[in-house]
Amino acid sequence: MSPATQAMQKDDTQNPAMLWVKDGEALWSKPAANGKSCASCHNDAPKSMKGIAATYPAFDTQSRRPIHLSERINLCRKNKQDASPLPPEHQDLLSMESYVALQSRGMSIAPHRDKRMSEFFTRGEKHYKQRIGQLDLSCAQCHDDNPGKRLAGTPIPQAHPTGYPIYRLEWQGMGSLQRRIRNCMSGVRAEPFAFNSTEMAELETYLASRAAGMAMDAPAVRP
Amino acid sequence: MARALITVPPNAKRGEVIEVRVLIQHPMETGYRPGSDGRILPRDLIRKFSCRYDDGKSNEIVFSAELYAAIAANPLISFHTVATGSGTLTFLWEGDNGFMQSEMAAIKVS
Amino acid sequence: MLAPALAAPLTDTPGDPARGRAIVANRQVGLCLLCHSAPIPEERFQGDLAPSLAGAGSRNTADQLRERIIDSRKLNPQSIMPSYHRADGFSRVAPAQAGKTIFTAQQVEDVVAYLMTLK
Amino acid sequence: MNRRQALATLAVVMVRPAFAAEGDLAGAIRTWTGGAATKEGRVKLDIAELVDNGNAVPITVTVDSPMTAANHVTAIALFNEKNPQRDIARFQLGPRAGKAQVSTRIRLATTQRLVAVAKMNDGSFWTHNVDVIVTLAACIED
Repeated sequence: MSPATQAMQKDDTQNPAMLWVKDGEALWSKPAANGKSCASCHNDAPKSMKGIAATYPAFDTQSRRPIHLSERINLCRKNKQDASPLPPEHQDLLSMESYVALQSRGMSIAPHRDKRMSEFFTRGEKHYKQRIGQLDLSCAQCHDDNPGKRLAGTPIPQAHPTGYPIYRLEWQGMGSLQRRIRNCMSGVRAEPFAFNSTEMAELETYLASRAAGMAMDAPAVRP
Repeated sequence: MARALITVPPNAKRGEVIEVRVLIQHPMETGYRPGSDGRILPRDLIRKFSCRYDDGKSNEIVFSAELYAAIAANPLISFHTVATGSGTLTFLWEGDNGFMQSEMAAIKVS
Repeated sequence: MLAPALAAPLTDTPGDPARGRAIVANRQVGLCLLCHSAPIPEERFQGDLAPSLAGAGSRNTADQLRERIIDSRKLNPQSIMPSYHRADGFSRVAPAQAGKTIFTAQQVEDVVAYLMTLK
Repeated sequence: MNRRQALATLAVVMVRPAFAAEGDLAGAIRTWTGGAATKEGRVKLDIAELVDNGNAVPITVTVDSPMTAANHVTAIALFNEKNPQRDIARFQLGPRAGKAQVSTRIRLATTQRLVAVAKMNDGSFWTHNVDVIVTLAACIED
């Protein structure tokens, strides 16, 4: 990442992701039709949401699989606010997620080492190492075997999801880890995993464990 | 309304040069870019920005800008002004499709 | 498409080095420069994941290059190089590319012809 | 590649004119200065020489000026060589600015030259040129 991009992320007065954080902050206490807001149950986000994003994806007892933070927000909307779920990459969803993720900034990524998670982790690792698409490449071949080398002009990162949701300069806006993964998958000419699919949750579970202990820098800016 | 982030030092000494930073949510659609269907997306730009400083004695525009398609999405502008007196800074963005937004920030000058 | 001997030319039309160069340089068609560098000075950003293509024609015969382009995994199963003229044995290929090879037979020949000029 | 494929490739390349240049750089600057002569100096355009993504490139222009009522910058204009349009932004300032320094973030379609031009209250124009290399994105969003 260039010094300019790093500087953009480090200074909140310049970080464009903070526009979404501000929106998320406003949505936090905005009541739904049934009168309930996030704040009705969770009170003050800087206290109640501290460290929460660093533990996702987390096991959901109802669906019996790990779910992403945005899926958790949607579950709250459905179960507590009688509101319809927001579609993947909806700006309000990204805003809420950014606001919650900000409360874990600087904290270590700490996925639950739950026994129920292990099979998903194992399958996620398999996805990561599986060669896919017409270009027949796996995540691992670039991100484990060749990080730091240049794919055309672009250095290959180590694929640690420390900053999601991110403001990606390429997107000129915010997006989720799922969107980013789908980009790579279409890049190798593979059919991407669907948003919120079990496969996606598995891959994200593996990536989170792989990044365990690294500091969260969400909401990050990436090229 | 678009979200805006305004950074102005809340306190300043009289005569001090302060930095003002404004960031606003806007796609700044260039009018040159094809959408997913291959057709060119219509232009949607913020065209003008101004900062008016009411310091109790005068109320005038201390900085203004004309923006074009080359300004990045969610535009950031940073500029300077002399803290002449306590009062308010009023920011105005205007653009295509009737876009108009105003924000204010207070400043205390001693 | 099964060629009886992989090393033999895939088409009757001899490869054209100029067209081959254009394919190598094109980041959507050949994709070569994403990983390799090549003596194509007008293309500024070239990858460094794989060896330079400079001198490829003196290190290899045309048949060896052809074999590698068609299916480099035959030579090295761990290779990150895509198989440019193999249509099956992949997983999760996007519907738009399903059952298709990256290069046509003639494109393989054109690229081989270009690489053979890199002495 | 047969002729039809060659034409198809050509067609892809021909889509580019959506991003083709309008007018020349020197002409755009002349239009803004009203034909007045420009001199190099007093302006400093700060931008990374190698940019990893052209969608939001931080840029700062600083003009060496006391910014007094008698001697100040009245306007700064930024131009580019190869975006679809030559203008980037124009800023109006005066002695109330205290300091002639403006920052923003810009788009750069490709590797090219940028020019900052400052207009002083005495009617003189000062310029600074910078060449910027923009890295091509390896994987472009579908």
